Amino acid sequence: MPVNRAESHPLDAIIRQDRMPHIWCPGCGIGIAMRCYAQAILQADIPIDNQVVVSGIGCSGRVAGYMNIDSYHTTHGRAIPFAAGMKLANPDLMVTVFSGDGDLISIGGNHLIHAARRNVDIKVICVNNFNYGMTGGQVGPTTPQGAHGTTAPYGNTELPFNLPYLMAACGANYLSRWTVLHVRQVLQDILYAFSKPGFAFIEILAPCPIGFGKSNNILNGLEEMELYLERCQIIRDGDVRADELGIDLRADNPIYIGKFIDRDRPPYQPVGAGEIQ
Amino acid sequence: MPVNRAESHPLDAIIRQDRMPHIWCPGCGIGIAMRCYAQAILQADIPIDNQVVVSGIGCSGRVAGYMNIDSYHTTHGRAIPFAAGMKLANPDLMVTVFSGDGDLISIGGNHLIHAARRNVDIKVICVNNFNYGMTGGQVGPTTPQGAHGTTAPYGNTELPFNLPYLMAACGANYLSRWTVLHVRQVLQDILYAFSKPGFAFIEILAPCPIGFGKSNNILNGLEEMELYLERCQIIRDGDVRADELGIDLRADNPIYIGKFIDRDRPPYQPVGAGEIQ
Amino acid sequence: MVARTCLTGKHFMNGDHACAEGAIAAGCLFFGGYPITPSTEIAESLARRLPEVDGVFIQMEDELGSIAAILGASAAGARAMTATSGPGLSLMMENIGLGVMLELPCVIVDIQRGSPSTGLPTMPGQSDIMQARWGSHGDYQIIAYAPWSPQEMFDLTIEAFNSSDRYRVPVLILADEVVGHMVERVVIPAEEQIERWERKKPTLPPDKNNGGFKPFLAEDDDLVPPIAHAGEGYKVHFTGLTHDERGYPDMTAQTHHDLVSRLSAKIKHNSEQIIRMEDYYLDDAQIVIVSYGCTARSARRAVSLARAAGIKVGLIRLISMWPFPEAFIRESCASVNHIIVAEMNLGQISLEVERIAKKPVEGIFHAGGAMITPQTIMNRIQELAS
Amino acid sequence: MVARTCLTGKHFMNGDHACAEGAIAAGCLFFGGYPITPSTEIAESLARRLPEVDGVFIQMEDELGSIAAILGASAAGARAMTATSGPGLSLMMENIGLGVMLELPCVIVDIQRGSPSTGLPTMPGQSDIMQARWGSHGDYQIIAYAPWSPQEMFDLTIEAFNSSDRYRVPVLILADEVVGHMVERVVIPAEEQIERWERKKPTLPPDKNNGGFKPFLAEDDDLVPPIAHAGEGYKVHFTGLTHDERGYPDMTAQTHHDLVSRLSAKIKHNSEQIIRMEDYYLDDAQIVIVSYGCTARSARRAVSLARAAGIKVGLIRLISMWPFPEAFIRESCASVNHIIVAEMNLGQISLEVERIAKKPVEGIFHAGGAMITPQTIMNRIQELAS
Amino acid sequence: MRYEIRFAGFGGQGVVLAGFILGKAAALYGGLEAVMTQSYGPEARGGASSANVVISDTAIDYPFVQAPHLLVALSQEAYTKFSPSTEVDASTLIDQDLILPKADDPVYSIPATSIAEQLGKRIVANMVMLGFLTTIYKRIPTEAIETAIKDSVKPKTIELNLEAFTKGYE
Amino acid sequence: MRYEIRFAGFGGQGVVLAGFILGKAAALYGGLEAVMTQSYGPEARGGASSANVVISDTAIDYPFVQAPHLLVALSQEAYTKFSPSTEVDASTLIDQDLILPKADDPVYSIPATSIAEQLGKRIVANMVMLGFLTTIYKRIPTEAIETAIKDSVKPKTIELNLEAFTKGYE
Amino acid sequence: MQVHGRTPLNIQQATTPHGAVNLILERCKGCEFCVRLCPQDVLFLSKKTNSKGYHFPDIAIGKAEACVHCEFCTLVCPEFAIFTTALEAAS
Amino acid sequence: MQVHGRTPLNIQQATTPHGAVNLILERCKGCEFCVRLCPQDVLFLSKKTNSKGYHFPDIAIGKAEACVHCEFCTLVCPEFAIFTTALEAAS
Ligand SMILES: Cc1ncc(C[n+]2csc(CCOP(=O)(O)OP(=O)(O)O)c2C)c(N)n1
Ligand SMILES: Cc1ncc(C[n+]2csc(CCOP(=O)(O)OP(=O)(O)O)c2C)c(N)n1
Ligand code: SF4
Ligand code: SF4
Ligand code: SF4
Ligand code: SF4
Ligand code: SF4
Ligand code: SF4
Ligand SMILES: [Mg+2]
Ligand SMILES: [Mg+2]
Repeated sequence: MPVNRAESHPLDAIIRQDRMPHIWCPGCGIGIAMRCYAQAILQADIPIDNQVVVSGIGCSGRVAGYMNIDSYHTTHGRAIPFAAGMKLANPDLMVTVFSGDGDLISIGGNHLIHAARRNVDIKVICVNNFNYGMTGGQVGPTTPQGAHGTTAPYGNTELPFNLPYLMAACGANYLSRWTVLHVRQVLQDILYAFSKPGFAFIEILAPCPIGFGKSNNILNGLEEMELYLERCQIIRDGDVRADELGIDLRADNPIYIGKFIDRDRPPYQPVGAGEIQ
Repeated sequence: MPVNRAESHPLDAIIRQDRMPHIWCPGCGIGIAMRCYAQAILQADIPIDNQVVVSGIGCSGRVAGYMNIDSYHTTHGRAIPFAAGMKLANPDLMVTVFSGDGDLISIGGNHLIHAARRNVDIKVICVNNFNYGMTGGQVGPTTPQGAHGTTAPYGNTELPFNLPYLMAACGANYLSRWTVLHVRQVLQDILYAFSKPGFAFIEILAPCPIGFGKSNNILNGLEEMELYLERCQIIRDGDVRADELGIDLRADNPIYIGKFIDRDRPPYQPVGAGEIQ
Repeated sequence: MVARTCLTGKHFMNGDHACAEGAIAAGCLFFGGYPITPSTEIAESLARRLPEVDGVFIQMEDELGSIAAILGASAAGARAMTATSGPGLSLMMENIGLGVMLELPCVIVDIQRGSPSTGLPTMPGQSDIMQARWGSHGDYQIIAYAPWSPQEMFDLTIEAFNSSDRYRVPVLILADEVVGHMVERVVIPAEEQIERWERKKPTLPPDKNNGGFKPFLAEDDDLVPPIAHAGEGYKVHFTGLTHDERGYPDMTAQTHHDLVSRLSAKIKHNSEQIIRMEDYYLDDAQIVIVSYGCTARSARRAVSLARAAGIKVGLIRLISMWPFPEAFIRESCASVNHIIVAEMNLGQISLEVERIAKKPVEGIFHAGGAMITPQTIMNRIQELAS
Repeated sequence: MVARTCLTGKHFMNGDHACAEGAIAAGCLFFGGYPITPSTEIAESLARRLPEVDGVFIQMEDELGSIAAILGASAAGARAMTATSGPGLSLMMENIGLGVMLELPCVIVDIQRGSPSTGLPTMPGQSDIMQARWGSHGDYQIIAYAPWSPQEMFDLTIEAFNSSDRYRVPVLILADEVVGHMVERVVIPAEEQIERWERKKPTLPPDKNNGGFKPFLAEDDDLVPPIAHAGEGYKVHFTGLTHDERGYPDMTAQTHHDLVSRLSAKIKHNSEQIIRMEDYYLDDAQIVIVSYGCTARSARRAVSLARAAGIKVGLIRLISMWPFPEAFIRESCASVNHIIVAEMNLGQISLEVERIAKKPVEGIFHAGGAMITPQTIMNRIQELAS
Repeated sequence: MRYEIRFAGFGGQGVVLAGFILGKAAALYGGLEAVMTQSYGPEARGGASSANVVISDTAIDYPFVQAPHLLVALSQEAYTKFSPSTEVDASTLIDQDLILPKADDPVYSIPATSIAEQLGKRIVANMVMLGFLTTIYKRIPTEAIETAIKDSVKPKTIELNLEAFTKGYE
Repeated sequence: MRYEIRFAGFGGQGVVLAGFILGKAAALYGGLEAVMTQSYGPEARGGASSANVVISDTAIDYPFVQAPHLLVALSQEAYTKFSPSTEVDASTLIDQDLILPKADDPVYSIPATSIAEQLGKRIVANMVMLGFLTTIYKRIPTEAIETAIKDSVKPKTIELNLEAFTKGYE
Repeated sequence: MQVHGRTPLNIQQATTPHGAVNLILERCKGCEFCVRLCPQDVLFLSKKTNSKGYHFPDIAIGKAEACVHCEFCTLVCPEFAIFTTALEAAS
Repeated sequence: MQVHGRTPLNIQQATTPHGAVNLILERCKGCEFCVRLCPQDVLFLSKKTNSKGYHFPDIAIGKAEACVHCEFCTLVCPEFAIFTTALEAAS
């Protein structure tokens, strides 16, 4: 029995449907993460005209091109300062940075740590697929030690960042990690981040079968989804020490997910006329 | 009774005495930090010809120009990757990065966190004078909140990094903080770092009377030294939680100093011919 | 505290401060920068002044962040600026290209010092001229000005914002350490006398644009498309990828050629409106000097001296550097005996003059660190005249 | 596992891989890079190959780190290389200037794609030519090559290392996506047939240099000073500040002028040795085409077609791009009727040709994304010939 | 004589390997000049992928295939997309298991996928097509192609690939 | 007429402020053209610091002081460093409390530091020197300089500075 | 799920009790997420392909009325291809 | 402190019991660190200045023999200006 044939999707108003199908590979998780974001925008109590998405370069960075809101696809690593400039110039905007692990943490690492430190009121959604998908599966600062990549044919000798720990050390105001399997939580989490002033960092693990998968014997997206299903363990703030939140896909270690930090630091404000003595 | 007049100093062989006096202002602490480093080089069991210093740009960055060893004064923020390249190209070298807080943590922040993550076998001596001295006392990512600077005439609204916490989160192998008052400890600490493979980060608080001091009613170097004398509290690993190691000069909070982290992660090694299967 | 938007009146101030006041007068509401000698005073002034006018001052973590932040602020509708010197300008190159590609207005002030590399941080240079034109990968055109006095630092900063908004292109101010640090009289006019060109905006409301508003469709003769900012409801898309008029990536050689060609043509075709220069004694000149920035001060002095000595020499002072005044240079140099280009570098604009004039050019060059003196120029004039 | 230093023999490989093999053959022992299309295959090859020859491969956090790391490796004595494309090259600009100032050899491969900005990542361009010359602040000269085939990717990578070491200057390889990705026959000679020019080293041991060894004192006619590496005992000092011959900062206009002038003169005075080019049918040519890289392939084809049609057209193919072959272009263009410059940009080398030839130049330009075809060039030849 | 060949299909069907082997055979073992180019990038990931080979007895300047003399199509989409751009008089080779040619198109067809499946690996359909190609384009000796196969595929799969290739021209 | 004046001393003695006030007085209140330049940078931090003012009744092109007509020296080192580069017939003004002039140098001297100390603030010796200057360089009315002082120093210190200035020319 | 977007155009109401499964055929890339993550095993991957050559989901035999409209398939589809709609209580 | 550098050239042996204080006069910038951080209060800041105009340390009245050669002054001098040398047990 066939499923019903449809020509449009309930979320088509919020995505640039004229650009579908998107470029992502079959089994790629980015589309799921974007879907959660798109739905959060629809559900949030914020005028859609004030919603802005800023991306860097990468497969994940292509999200800006598919969201039917004001959207900026900038340069590799520079989405965060671009977004910060927007937000400060027009505080009415709800500015979300949607980009990849390489973009945000490798080349963009400096902006990431400083934005977290300042507590700039932007929301960062980081799709972590453990590699540089766009350029063809190179290792990066999130690639687990021992994993393979096109620039690590003999295995990655570097230790990856423990991102939650790093962000916590920078003073991030809100911090969570999910996978694209945890669609409901991601949605709720983005909504929560929208409602909370300050810098939020949401890490979303996602399969990249063509990049990371291919080099590491993960046959397809589904297989990586199943790995998440087996290994993920939802924790709450304080359950696990920050320095134990790193991800090691080789070992039988759990992948901790959940809301890791939820503070109330005042968001960054430029000096205002009122404050001048 | 006059002190004896001398024409040369016991350390003159290890400094470029033909370039003395150096450019640092009266009461500046950088010279003291350099002195400790110079002496450590003399005392260490490493051939002086293998000692290399790499600096970025800033008053602290001028150290490279005053050390009578192979010395490289690079560009602002890029001392660490330059040093990493040297060390990897010639592992016999003992490569020390000697630079300022702005150079290493503001513009150079990305290299710092990635070098710490990789555990590249270089030693980083960071003179933290809470501001950009060279360019005239601007605030930076180490300037305590509320402090003034030439680019924060109404007071700094940003929270500074808690550097030890940040470095710990990156996985730094060895981590300590001292002030230029703690000359004997600094010396011992540098010697220890030389003896220990992997990435070491030694933060040294130092007065900058002309930059930080001038904007913040600290009359001269001595006054800042006295502040250290009063407020510093030496702790050992574990005494204080990493997230409490930040510095707030306004409040009556202690300034924690000491060795904060001493791990034994294997230092970064490129893939070698032996490892290829 | 009363917000003092525009410090109308006469002042004795240095070029850096005059530039900052120019920005305030132009309605700049966003500065993102990173300190670097000899531009730091611009940031320091604006750290004090912008909060007074409810503008945003932010010191970024580096120059990469600075240029990205001002592009973001511009995309959100603000007049935005950064200030730097050579090393910082080099770091901004990638995102200057982004600004060109996204057609986002912004002003980048470069107070040139002795270069290359760290060079002479506190001493003057004029050697970023070609970098301003060619420093980012790919083909593009920008606009650049070279003030020769604190007064012009003020005036040209305003003009830079105006050109940037009018042509949707990053605009550079290529000042030098001499002009940035020298203190001179600066007259700031009354606020209402300050001209302000606004960005071209969409003519229709968001929902009236069939198929979506096209922020890269240039329907006017000036080849400049209207811009909509974030938050205005147009659901724009901006990408550094090759894009169509809607802003969507369109990875074809044809779209690429059309887009990149328009971006260049937009500046070239409007160059008559953009170009600013000044000339002295050209009418009967047998020798013409081309110069700009602080060096033009020495050149003007040398011309006075030479005229006093009866030598028929004229001066073309470039006020805008890019686009290059090809037609004017071609004509003015057509019938002269000698062309001198005086600049504090090893020969940059002289290459352009040589190319356009199709004649050999006498260069008075110095790599930087000290102004070329009037005497040096006068000596060369005398050699050529005799 | 046997270390295979040099893959002597015939191969069918793409230009990126040939470049990597060229590096291995040249004795490159350090690669620090960051992936970017269309250069990534170079990094990927070397990630596999360098460990086989006990060399170091490191993927850095960004291009700023990559260029800094290779300069450091070079200062420690290694032949060092990075590979990138336009956006990455823009990010390297500041430290390319450092390399020039410290006179540290290194090779930077730029596989050009459609630009500016992110442009067309997977499609070809030739528009970083002027950026290579002018992209960093200040005045300087570099050396650059533009291979037109995978074989030349191999050959010129070796030559790039040699020139870089001989002249103590960063050397660029300005390849394009076509050449980088096309697969062709590449012949790798026997190891002992690969020429290697060594860096000039100090003649005296460390303690015999009165007042310290001077790594910036050029006593030879070639203006290139000897270099000592870290760990060799010379206690060198290298700084991006203006420095004297000992390497010490010396912040005076005179030292600056002398230093910067020598750095440029070092390349210009040796340009005859550096310049590589090829010409076809110049003898009786009435039309001369100047082209390079992949575009020169179409140009050569067009010339064949035109000659077959009896049109007297010749071709100058630039193999080295910088320093520019001024003398040769001047002479070869002196008596021709038409000069055509064919390049995949909006006119970059054509500016140089125009300046040198002092004649109008016919440009066959395309902003990038697809090779200019032989037909396009042939059409223009026919127009001009008729 | 310049001869242009295009292999086209889906990603994963091995069209690039087929093109590479053909080019290599020509350039290294066939005494000819050859260039191979292919489509790149994320936009090229889905949909039709192609490998293009130019073979000539003189130096090849322009490296791209403009109008192939020979189109080897391994998918319906590739056939539909590329067959219009072939040279007049071009030959088209198809895998008849996957493609339904236009009624008036005189294609050469072979059940490449079925043959490959009989050999145990669907993926070697590309080698079957390559073998089939040698029956139409005869400029490169089959030995040259066999040598190229041997030093281009994983050692363990040499035999299988050679078998598939042989089946293609038998 | 182009007139060049150099103020020189240590950092902290207020030579830049003196130069600034003089230039401002000339350019804003004296009907003249004026340019001030100063030495910059870390190398300039220790040792001699200087402020250089060019005053003219016509537009000033070249902004730097090459050979001052008037040297105002506030320290021995500054005096030693700069007095050789003055114009022939230049006048040199010194603080006699701090400087021992060369035997054959016909300087104008005033005990500026002592006077300033009498006023209660050593730091206003610069204003004393400025006042003293007006007795030799008469082109700028003292009122113009007074106006310039008023809008250049901190409001609280205006009186003290004016007093010092007056003491200088009295 | 509350969907605020505009209502899809051409949904032919199906007869499943709780939810009807809808698919934009040409968007599907056959990743099988919807199939394998459906808690009710409503779907299977068809042997047929869409015009891009991808296999797509279809209702498994005997599952015509099994969809509980939990929307997990909708949420995990990276292609914005599949979604379910609530059916008024039928059966 | 073990100093491995070469021995200073012209130290005139002083007569203090434990340590003799030596100063390279022209390097001193008068920061007073040595003066104020000396545990024995051996030093004071002279009214005199060196040629750069900086006040420099001198032995305080009555402290001619008070130096215990603890070397703190040596260690905290940012200018490589002051240092002490051990005296053979004198007095
Ligand atoms: C300056 C610069 N360097 C390198 C690149 C090439 N590049 C494009 S995307 C990318 C990595 C993207 O990785 P990530 O952010 O993890 O995104 P993913 O593709 O994995 O979603 C790189 C290195 C670039 N575009 N610009
Ligand atoms: C790319 C670049 N940007 C800015 C500068 C200007 N600059 C020189 S030093 C410096 C700050 C130095 O601060 P820090 O590292 O803390 O050293 P300190 O002077 O305080 O010892 C800056 C911003 C530069 N030289 N290069
Ligand atoms: S390469 Fe990886 S990240 Fe990119 S679209 Fe494909 S699966 Fe997704
Ligand atoms: S400015 Fe500050 S850091 Fe620099 S030398 Fe002076 S006191 Fe030291
Ligand atoms: S809505 Fe739930 S039950 Fe229905 S098909 Fe989707 S996943 Fe299965
Ligand atoms: S989840 Fe979407 S793309 Fe994947 S098989 Fe189901 S409908 Fe197709
Ligand atoms: S060595 Fe110790 S006791 Fe002697 S002067 Fe120095 S600090 Fe004082
Ligand atoms: S510590 Fe050194 S510089 Fe400071 S006063 Fe003492 S001797 Fe002079
Ligand atoms: Mg990624
Ligand atoms: Mg500092």
